[in-house]
Amino acid sequence: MLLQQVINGLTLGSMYALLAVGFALICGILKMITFAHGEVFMVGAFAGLTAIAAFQLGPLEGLLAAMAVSLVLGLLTERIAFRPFREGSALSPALITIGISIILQAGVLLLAGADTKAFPYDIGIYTFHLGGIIISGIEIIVIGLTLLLMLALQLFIHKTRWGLALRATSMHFDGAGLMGVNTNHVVALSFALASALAGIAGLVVGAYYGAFYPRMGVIISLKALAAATLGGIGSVSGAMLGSLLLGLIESLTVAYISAGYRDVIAFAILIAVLLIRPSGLLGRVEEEKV
Amino acid sequence: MSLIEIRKITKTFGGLVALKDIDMTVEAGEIHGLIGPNGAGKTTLFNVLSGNYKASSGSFVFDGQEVIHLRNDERVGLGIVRTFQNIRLFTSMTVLDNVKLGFHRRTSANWLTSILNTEKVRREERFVEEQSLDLLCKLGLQAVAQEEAKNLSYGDQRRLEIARALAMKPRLLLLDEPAAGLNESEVKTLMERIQAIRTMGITVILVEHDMSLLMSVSDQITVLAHGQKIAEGTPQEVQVNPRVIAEYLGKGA
Amino acid sequence: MLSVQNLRAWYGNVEAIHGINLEVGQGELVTLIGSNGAGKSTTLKSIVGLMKKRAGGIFFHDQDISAYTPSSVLACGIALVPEGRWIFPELTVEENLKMGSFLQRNRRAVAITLEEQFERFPILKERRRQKGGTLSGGEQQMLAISRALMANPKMLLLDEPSLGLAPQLVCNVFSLIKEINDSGISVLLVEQNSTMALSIADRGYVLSTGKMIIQGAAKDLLNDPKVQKAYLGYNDAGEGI
Amino acid sequence: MRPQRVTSILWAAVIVLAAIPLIVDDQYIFHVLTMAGIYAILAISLNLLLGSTGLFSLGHAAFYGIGAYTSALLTLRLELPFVAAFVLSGIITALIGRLVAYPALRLKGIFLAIGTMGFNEIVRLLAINLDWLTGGPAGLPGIPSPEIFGVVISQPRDYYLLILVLAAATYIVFQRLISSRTGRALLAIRDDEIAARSAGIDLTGYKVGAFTLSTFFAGLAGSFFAHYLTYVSPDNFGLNESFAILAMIALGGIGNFTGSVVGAFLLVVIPEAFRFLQEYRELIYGFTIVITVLVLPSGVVGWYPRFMRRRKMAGRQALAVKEEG
Amino acid sequence: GGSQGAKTEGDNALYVGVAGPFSGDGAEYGAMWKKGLEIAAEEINAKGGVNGRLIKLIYEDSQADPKQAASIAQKFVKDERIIAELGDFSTNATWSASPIYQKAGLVQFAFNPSHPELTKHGDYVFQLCPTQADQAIAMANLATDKLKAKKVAVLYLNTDFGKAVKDNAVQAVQAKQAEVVASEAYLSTDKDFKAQLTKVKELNPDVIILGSYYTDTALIMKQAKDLGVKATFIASSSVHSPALLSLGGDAVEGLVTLSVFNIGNPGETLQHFTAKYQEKYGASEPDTFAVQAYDALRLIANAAAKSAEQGEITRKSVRDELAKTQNFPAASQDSITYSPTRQLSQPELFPITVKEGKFVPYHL
Ligand SMILES: Nc1ncnc2c1ncn2[C@@H]1O[C@H](COP(=O)(O)OP(=O)(O)OP(=O)(O)O)[C@@H](O)[C@H]1O
Ligand SMILES: Nc1ncnc2c1ncn2[C@@H]1O[C@H](COP(=O)(O)OP(=O)(O)OP(=O)(O)O)[C@@H](O)[C@H]1O
Ligand SMILES: [Mg+2]
Ligand SMILES: [Mg+2]
Repeated sequence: MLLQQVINGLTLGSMYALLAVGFALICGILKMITFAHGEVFMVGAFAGLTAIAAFQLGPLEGLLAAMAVSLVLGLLTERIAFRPFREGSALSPALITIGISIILQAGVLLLAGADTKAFPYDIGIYTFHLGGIIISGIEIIVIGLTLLLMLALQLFIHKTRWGLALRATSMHFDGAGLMGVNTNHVVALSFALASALAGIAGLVVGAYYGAFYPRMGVIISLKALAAATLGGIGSVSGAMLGSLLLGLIESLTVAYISAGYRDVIAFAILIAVLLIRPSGLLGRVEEEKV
Repeated sequence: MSLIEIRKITKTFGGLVALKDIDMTVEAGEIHGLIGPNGAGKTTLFNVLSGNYKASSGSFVFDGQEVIHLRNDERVGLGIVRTFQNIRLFTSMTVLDNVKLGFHRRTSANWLTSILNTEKVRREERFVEEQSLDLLCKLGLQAVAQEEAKNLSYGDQRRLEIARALAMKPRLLLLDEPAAGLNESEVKTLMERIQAIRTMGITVILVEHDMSLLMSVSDQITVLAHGQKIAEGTPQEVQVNPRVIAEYLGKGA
Repeated sequence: MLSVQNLRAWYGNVEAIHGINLEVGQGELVTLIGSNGAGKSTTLKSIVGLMKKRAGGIFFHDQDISAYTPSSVLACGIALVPEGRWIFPELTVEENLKMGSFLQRNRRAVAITLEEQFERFPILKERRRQKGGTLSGGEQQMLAISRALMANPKMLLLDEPSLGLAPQLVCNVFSLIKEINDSGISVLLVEQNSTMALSIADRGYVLSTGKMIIQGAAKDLLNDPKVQKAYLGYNDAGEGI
Repeated sequence: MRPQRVTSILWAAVIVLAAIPLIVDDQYIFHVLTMAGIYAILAISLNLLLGSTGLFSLGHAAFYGIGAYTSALLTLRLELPFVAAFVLSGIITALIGRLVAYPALRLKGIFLAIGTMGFNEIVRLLAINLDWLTGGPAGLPGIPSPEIFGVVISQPRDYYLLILVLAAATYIVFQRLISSRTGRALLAIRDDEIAARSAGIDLTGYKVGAFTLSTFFAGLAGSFFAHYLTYVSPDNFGLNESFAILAMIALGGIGNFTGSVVGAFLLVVIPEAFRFLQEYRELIYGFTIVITVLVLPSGVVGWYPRFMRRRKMAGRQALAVKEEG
Repeated sequence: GGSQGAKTEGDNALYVGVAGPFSGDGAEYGAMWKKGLEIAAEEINAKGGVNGRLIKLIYEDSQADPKQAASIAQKFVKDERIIAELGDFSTNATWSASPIYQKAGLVQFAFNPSHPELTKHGDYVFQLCPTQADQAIAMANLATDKLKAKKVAVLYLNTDFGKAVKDNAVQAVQAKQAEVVASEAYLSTDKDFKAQLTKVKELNPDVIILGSYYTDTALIMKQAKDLGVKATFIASSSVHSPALLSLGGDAVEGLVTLSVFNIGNPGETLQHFTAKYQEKYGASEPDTFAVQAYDALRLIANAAAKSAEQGEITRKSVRDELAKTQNFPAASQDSITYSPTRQLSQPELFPITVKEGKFVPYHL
């Protein structure tokens, strides 16, 4: 049972990870927070679903549609909520993104209706029995896809010119500009990456649970934000670590303590970690020079 | 017993040793110059003395009392006051409020009495207002009293910082490059001002790259380089010290 | 080559530079000195487009670059070694250097330039895998200069390269600057250590509270009592200003 | 604005508001105004943290909830009279706020925001799970109406007049505080912590104090809410509520208590006024937030003095030019 | 809005306020209400309304939020045209509004919640759903008596509804000497039940009782299928919805539930409603939420008609007549009679199961 719970936790954590790295990218570069990421995720999910259901596309084309729509939405969010406030307080973008998330939820509710929608493909067919543990096909897809995307992201960040620029920008915004990097493009790039991943996550999570509904992004994005913070906001590897940890904590809490206290314990651990390491597990601590 | 006894102060940042075993003694009423090349550790020493940084080790005895473990704000209560190399004003508050904040430790209104707005609080507030305006007049800032501090010119900001420091009724005043960015005539009035501050019975430690200013007002000078004390003495002694010339003043001296 | 005309710059509402003029010729080494807060860094930041609020003309090879972003200024061939170095602390030395040639898309060309830099600064080659933030001050300064050279600039702006360096390192840095200049790159050097700066420069400018007060050949400035009075100051301590 | 002018405007506003029952007798209007009054207290008290002290706290609804539950339990289980429960719930909430503040203040910026969000969720989930204490998900019904020295408050009009008094008192308390030595210290902390410390201000002491006072009033608002609806349940104190209070502050102007009152009023009244739009109401709510922050970054009230100041400055500059010429 | 509150000349319609979740977490259930209510209103009005007065509905979106439910209550109460209120969706939202309706003397017909004490706030509060006391005990008995379960697990939504299911079911199961091996809660926002199910599976129960809505149920059963859980699922009436079938696919095969309406032997009203529903909204079958909404409005109309017979239609007369309802032919129950506590006096529950993608009567 422990092993099965670990698998459950990893699956859950993988889904958090797809959103959490988005928070890491955005918060890492801009040191600001977005509350609309869950809705970018949700809109991506609906875009993918609509593409599949209305235009009879395959799941892969659906993923592309989800990615594309989320990406555009993410870039728009950056334009509206972040670019005008680059130098100001983090409060204004926080508020605008709260507003945007309300608008997107209400918009999708109006357009798609309130009822929960199923995923038209059945993907739960294969199940693997490994000595008492059962892993379903979709779990393998979820974990595999997440690993693949995370690997691609890591390669992009660590092996490409733009990845290097992205890291440099997150460390020293003006410094990167001085090196000839168009920092506006880097910010847009990180929003694009974050949002595309959110879109993929939207369709994958929707398909995994077989449920698409306007508020599907609310809780998962809150958890992903917690996971990104746990790992150290701004660190992509931290976000992944935090997500997997959070997934594990949740499923183990249910297994050995109580389902009712799952989120209480998850958040309590988050707060405890922050108190010991105020910048998260892999976050950087900077002392202010006077 | 001297007013200030600094013994074996060491401060490290990770691996970097910014200050190593600094000893320094300052007599009451003295103007004590502190010089050294960029990165010598002068500002770091100020940060340790004011309590902005925790010393890695060492002792700081102020008027017979060990203060090295006191917090920054507690030291202000004892009269240890500083200005900043990079001016730090309350930029979105008015000039007058900036000076009023200098009176923080000298007034006593608390949460409850502030809300009740008792007679005592009102009296105190009137006192602070009068004194602050008085200080602003003395420094020639009365005309801008209601401006936001961030709108002041550089020179005015420097003066405001000194006004705020004086409002704290210092016994020891740590001035970190107060002449930086001031023009010649401003430097001249600053010099007179520092001398006036001395006559108020305030002990001053002065960090300054403007040698004409420093040499003319200082009674004693300590020279730091690479986090260590390399010389001390009167201005005349220090100016001819070959090590100081090599490390700091340069061959032109 | 570089010509700055009536440059003004503001931080918020505070004017830091009140209209200055400055020229740097082809292959010249020019130094800009002045006391703390005089506006030297602000001048350099204005030239490369880092100042949000500025006015006046900046011409490079007769091209008006006064409205350019840092990125396009760099593309023109002007690189800045900023005050405070702006090392990317979590990037390795090699990655820091690669950031210097960000605008160069050709990987081969980057590799060649990188080798050149390693030849010039063997210590950086030794430390190529170390994180920039863990270098000592002197090493960081070398990294910053080297990173700027990675862009193959025609002109190098240096903001207090000797800051925080031990005296013997200061000498090294100055001879390095001379060497760079000798290799044909024009240099505009901002320094606190004016004696050293004037001794290697061709010409010099003295800036005071945002105004250009003196300019001339470096040798003349070095012996000009006015310069010493305005900036170095300590010689006439006895006279009392 | 000068303090005297603020006070006279305040009294004028209170008199006008207090006169409303003489003109209209509409329960629904009283109800909406009562809710606005509760939110005004919440927004003002959070504004002390967010606007005056610069602490990005996003868990205010948790304290509101703690106050509501405390008051409900004190009257239902211990059968304390309303006045005692009201004051005690403020004090107990403040004590909890104080306890939370010490660790929370180690966190900076968005980390504080996320930490307090986590706290908010924890409180809501505990309210759901601790059945024996909180009545679990069903909450606590049947809370008695307030009785103040023998007078029972049960009509919407009476509730309205009571909250009017409370909100006005809250406003006066915070307005007085902020123009005092204490308030100055808080503003200084917001501007520059290091400079504040170097001016002799005890950062931890003041921040914890701000948390204590802010949560005290959140607790009072919670208590009033509990006795007004006579029912508390966990749904009322989730993160959405914290976000709503935040939006009210932003709408009115960060750091501006008058703005908080206006913001609370607008964000309670606008959604009610747009009820006829049915499903489109949420859209309006979202757009209100986005557009206000974009167009009036310093809020509806903050905008006015700034605009005036700009005109004044322009005038002064014109004058200066004339003198030179 | 004064104009809305005033009686306008010429408009002598009867207004009924509806407060429910038309956005927010419960929006899909609110949408189902609307379908049932629209049909009821159309039908009544097609027959000339009540005593010549048309029925009109005023919808207000409460998001099932207690605070908003209270606002809406104040609004409805002062709107003198309104003769009765329908809603809210959750016990929380209902209770927060109950004192207001009670004090004003306006019927609060909370036809959806099933909390056993829902109507305790006063004689203007009415319920339509068989309470969880009734439902959960019936579920427990089904498990122990018919399915001969020895070990039972309970999985419930952590709201008053889910908790009532759990509390009553656990008691009833234990009363029958069977063992409750686990009772696990989840939140309304949860979508991942694997941890709970893994734990439950380990304990190997014969039956799993669910206190859930249909969306959660579909997800739970899909994940249970993935994990290879073999137990029979018994769920409360709220899952009786075609949406369960479309969301759950073949994972919900074999689910047993106790419906509030009789699909095996539908009465005349139910047949009629089903036909209308399919005509208006396409092929799918109505669900519990739509059926109960349909009944609720018809019950109000009936009470209004009865009061018209006696004299004037007032809020009080509607309450009194509604309380007197006897043997009213409804879609959910063949005949509805109110008990003194304004709850169904003898609710009937109909066991049904999912077979080959359809709800069919359940026979052992
Ligand atoms: N917070 C800090 N973290 C890391 N290093 C620091 C910190 N503060 C100071 N240092 C380092 O300590 C050394 C001494 O710095 P300090 O600011 O005391 O020099 P200084 O003598 O005041 O120089 P200047 O004349 O330029 O002001 C420098 O190498 C500096 O980089
Ligand atoms: N970011 C800033 N915000 C506001 N004012 C600034 C800022 N940076 C510099 N200043 C002010 O602008 C003026 C010029 O500063 P600048 O940094 O150009 O001087 P500098 O000559 O380079 O001095 P230093 O020798 O200390 O480097 C100073 O008065 C300084 O305080
Ligand atoms: Mg210094
Ligand atoms: Mg500089």
